[in-house]
Amino acid sequence: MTSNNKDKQTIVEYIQNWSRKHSLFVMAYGTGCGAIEIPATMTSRYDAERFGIRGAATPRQADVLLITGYLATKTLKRVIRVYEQMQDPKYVIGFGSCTINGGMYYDSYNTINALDRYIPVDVYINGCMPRPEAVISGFVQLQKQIAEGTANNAAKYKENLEWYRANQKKIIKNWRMPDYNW
Amino acid sequence: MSFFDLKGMLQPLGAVKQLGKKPHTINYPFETKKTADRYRGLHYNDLQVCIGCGNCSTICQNDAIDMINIEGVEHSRGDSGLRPRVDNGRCCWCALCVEVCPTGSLNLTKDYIYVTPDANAFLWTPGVDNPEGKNDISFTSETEFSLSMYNRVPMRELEGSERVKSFAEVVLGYNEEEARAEAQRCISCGLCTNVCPDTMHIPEYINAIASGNDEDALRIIYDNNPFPEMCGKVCTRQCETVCALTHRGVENDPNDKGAVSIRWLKRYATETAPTAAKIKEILNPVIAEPNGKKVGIIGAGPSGLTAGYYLALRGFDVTIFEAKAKAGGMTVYGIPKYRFPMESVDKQVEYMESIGVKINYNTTVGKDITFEEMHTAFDAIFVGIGFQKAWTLGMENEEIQGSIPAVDFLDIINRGDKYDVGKKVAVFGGGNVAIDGARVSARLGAEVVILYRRRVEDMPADWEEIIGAQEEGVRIDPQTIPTKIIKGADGKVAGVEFLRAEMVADDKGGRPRPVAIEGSEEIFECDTVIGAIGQEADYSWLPESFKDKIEIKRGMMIVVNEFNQTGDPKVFAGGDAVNKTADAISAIADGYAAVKGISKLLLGHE
Amino acid sequence: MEKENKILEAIKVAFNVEGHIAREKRVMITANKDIVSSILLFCKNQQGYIHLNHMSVVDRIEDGKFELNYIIWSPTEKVTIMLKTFIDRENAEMENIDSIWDQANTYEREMREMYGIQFPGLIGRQDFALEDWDEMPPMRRDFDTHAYAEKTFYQRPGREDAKDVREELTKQSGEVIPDFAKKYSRE
Amino acid sequence: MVREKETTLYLGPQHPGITGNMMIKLKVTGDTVVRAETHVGYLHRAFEKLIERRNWLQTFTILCRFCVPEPDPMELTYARAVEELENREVPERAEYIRTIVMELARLQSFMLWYAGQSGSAGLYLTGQWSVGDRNYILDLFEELTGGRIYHMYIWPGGVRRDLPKGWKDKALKTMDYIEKRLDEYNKIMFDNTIFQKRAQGVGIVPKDKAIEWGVVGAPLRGTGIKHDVRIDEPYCAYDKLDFIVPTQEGGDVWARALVRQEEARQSINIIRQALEKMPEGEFYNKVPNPMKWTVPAGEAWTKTESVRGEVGFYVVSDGSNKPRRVHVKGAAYTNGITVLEKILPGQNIADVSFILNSMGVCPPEMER
Repeated sequence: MTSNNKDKQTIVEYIQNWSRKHSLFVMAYGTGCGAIEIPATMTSRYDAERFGIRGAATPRQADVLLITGYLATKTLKRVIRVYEQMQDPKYVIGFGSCTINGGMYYDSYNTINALDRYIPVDVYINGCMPRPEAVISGFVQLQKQIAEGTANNAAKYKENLEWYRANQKKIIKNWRMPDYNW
Repeated sequence: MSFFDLKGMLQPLGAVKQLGKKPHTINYPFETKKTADRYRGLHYNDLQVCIGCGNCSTICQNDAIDMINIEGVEHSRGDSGLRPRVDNGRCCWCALCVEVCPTGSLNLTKDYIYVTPDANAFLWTPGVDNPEGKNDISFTSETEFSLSMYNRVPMRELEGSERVKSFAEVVLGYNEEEARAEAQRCISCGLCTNVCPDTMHIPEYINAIASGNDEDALRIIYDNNPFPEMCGKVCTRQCETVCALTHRGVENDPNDKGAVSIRWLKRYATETAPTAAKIKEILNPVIAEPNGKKVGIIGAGPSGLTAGYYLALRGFDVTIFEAKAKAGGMTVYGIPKYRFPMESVDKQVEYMESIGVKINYNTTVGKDITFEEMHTAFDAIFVGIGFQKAWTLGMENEEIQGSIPAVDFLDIINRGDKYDVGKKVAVFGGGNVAIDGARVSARLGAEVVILYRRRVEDMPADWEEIIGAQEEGVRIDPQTIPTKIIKGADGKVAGVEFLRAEMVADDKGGRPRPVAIEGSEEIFECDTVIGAIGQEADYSWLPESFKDKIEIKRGMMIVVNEFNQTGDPKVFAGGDAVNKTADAISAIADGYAAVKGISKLLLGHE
Repeated sequence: MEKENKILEAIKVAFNVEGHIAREKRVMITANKDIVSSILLFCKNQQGYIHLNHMSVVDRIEDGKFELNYIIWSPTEKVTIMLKTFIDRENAEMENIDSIWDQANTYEREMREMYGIQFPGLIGRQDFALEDWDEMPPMRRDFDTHAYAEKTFYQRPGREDAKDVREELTKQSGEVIPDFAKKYSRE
Repeated sequence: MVREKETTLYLGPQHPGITGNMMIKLKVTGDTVVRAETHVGYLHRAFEKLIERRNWLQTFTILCRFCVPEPDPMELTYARAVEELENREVPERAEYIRTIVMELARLQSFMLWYAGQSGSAGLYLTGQWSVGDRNYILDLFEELTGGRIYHMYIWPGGVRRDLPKGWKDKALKTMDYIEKRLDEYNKIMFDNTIFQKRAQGVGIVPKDKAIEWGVVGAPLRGTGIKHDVRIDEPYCAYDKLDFIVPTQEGGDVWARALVRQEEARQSINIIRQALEKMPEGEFYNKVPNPMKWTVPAGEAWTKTESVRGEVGFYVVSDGSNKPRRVHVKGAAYTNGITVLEKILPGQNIADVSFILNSMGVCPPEMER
């Protein structure tokens, strides 16, 4: 992820990335504890809208999916569904310990440990839970990656769909979901 | 309320007046709000202060902390050489690890921002990954409310004025409640086991006591120490000097430094078995089938008895030769009874005899039986003779009546014989033996002064012994160098002449040396002089023919390998004559090591 | 303690059960499972204990029992009654009380899912919080959640170099901890 | 009578109007709700199972995660349960600090509620204000405890740290500011005809059934029943402080909103009093070495009034170093499931999330 693609971009790509970077619509889905800091980040004190970050009510409108902490297996199914409904370009930010290696709930029978096995993650934010400043730094990092053209995990997901599906189906035993055609 | 509620329609428009106000938005990342002084951010660990006890790793409910080897940190005395690494993919920043850190090296900092696309980059070694974190420390624990318990449960003792009236045991021992409370303080890191010459299973038996299983504690203790009662009363306890709790407990008590009283807990465990029969009942030792091999042991001191006990358990035919009338060696003849009552030794010897250790009392090797005879009669020999002979003071009038070496003095008193110390006693030396001599003299009704070359804080004796002596009215006169014993008109001791000394810093960086001040002679009038400046071994029993095989360094120390084997493969040695520390626990360790060596020699396995 | 004594006596007289006053405002009663619903009805309809505070299960696996607790409260007396009963762990079954209090339905659905206790006549979805769960009811004490999590979920590598402090120390000193002592070593 | 066609609507788990990660299955005819069924489990982390593996102290760090908007009552209730089991004394200063923490938590939670309640009525400005101002309370928390959201501050035996220097003045100043701001929120929210019209007569909890249904907290007081654990079974320093437990008649969203509005003021009042009356002294009665800390066998049931209502902890010890069972009864467990299912039928779909907010439905506390 450290390689810089900026120089190789065509002018069209550059403009594309620049526009994407400044208009990040965040999926309004509070999957876990971390969601409590989202209102604080979005409202007057931290005002994330300065960065073009704002909420979107439905997956079809959204660009960024925030996984705000642990994912219960029941939620994982919905998250995958939400993620697949989202239109390209789409990005995922993992909040806090739980998305990285299970966090507090590493030994729980009902929460997954490593998010990147199930959906691709662009940025992880350290913390339990990350405070608004950290959340904003996460977005800033994401913007940087978008500008560099390195935040293309959505394409990776499509390429490796089989691998992701296998992992997902290991957890979700009863797979009754429509196939979305992006 | 009608729909045309004008007030209700217009009131919200009042918000417009906020328009002119300056927003309170924090323009992060261009402007940062200072985090609180207690903020719980990323970890920082002071690698020099950390001792690798792993308590942080144990308390972590998220299994986030690993103890790992890191470059540049080696294990040493009281330091496991491991350092914590935090998995930030697990951590919840609850800071329990900080609360339980016994040294206070682990802290949380104000720094909290860490953002990366790499999920595998969240392993955080505090102190290595943020060396500059020291300036950023925010959440720390302080001794008064740290979850490590730095205050020892005090030991109940007899009053000083009460003690001098008799030879009754000074220390009263923990009762059950006190022992449980004290055992609870232990954090079970095990750093103490590394400095114990005998590597006793300290955290295990303390945990057994903490959870109320005293008999299990006794079994664990007997696994490699058959003299727990002695160790429980008079051990030099290296373990307590490295206890993880000493690092900050010193603030509460400069003497014990808050170390877990490992010794007293051991003592408590041994009280579970008041008789030899009870010890046997609890331990229910498995004695191996006799293997037909015979082992002879010279000296029934701690090392000899230890070797005898474990050899007997392994099915050897063991015979111990003891010159004196009682087994126990220095612990019986050299330690005053107010510290270590005679019955304790008798009980343990009785237990050992009950499992088949044979002891021939009043049998001196070299006189009643020669070493050559032993060498042919036994498959292996263990030498545990100890240091019997006191060093001479090298002073004028040393041999006159009223001047006596401390070991001889203690021997006489412990045998139950009488020795008249008169009204005033001077003791030379600063070790435990000197203090013993002084405190025994005090019990005989004398006024006692200890003359010691260096300062009180330099005295090698236990701090407890020093304090105990002072409480009993013993005066310590430090920085005094005795020069001569003054002979009275009756040919007995009349006094001591000594010089005052000043402490001079050592050029080579060693501890300060005392240097006599010219012309500062003083005289202390006394009836008895007790010298306690050291002892040595007597090797007159060893035939010349063996001296080329069994190497004796500087006429004192027998040279042995890791199995305590001497140059003669059949001969093993242990105790004071082998190790430098010259304490009982090292002797026990020697005995135990020799058991392994003898098993290896005769049975082919340790 | 007057109120507490009053209700305790009333229940004792009516049902011949054991009970005591644990502290102020806490009355504890242990009853046979057959009369639990009668006691609850008695307390609710005749004594004014109309608020069902809580229902809980404790898995007493060593006795082969589930301990069920009903905690009820009276808004007038401000006294809490804790009613306890034991049922067999095997084929655990308990009377359904959601006709007395509707909200008991939620508790019972949860108990059914988490402990496998059956409540005949209980309506409502079979599942409560779990979805497609096919192991044993997870709150039973013999279900090992750590082992299950390790088996089911991906464990991120990179931490294999972790050392156990006690083990490392024994390596340094050559200490051999006997097996019977190991249970007292640090976890 | 012609039976209208029923349609099934799934509200959540991903829905802007839901108060957390949960789902309500609505059967509607036209735009009227006929039946509602609460589906939970999207946040089920099996706390009570995890606690079986954690010792008495480790448990305290995980407890606050039961309910994200207001974690402190969980810590307090657990601490009190353990103290009851152990007969552990708590220093008086700690009791006062706990009271302050509880009320600060209540206050910050009310400010989130302002945002939720007005936001679900389409008034977004209140949210911008109140959530922004809420940060000042979180700043106080940060200085006191070291954390913004999860404080992990109240533990068995007392509290973790004493008040930092200058905190008292800062807290008083913040209280003055918040009090002033509450008036301004009222102007744009409570005085607003739109809000009044949306709230009145909606989501009625009947007074005669409320206690029997297990309704607790503001929804109960909104029906005119004065029940509050802080008065019924006083804990911490509440019995030494003067405050009013507000009630309103009607049982609708409006009544609940008025109750909360007044409670927020009372919180400020309590914090001021507690700061004033707080004695000097110890703040922590130290527990033994946490790894070897055992609690005598027994059981305890402790209750605390959280912002959503009564939170109860049923804690059972078998005398070992780990709790045998810690069972949490959150306020939303009844308010958000059976009570909600009873009051939703007959309501307009548009009001569902409005009612959800006013009932204080908090999914993480329901499924734990």
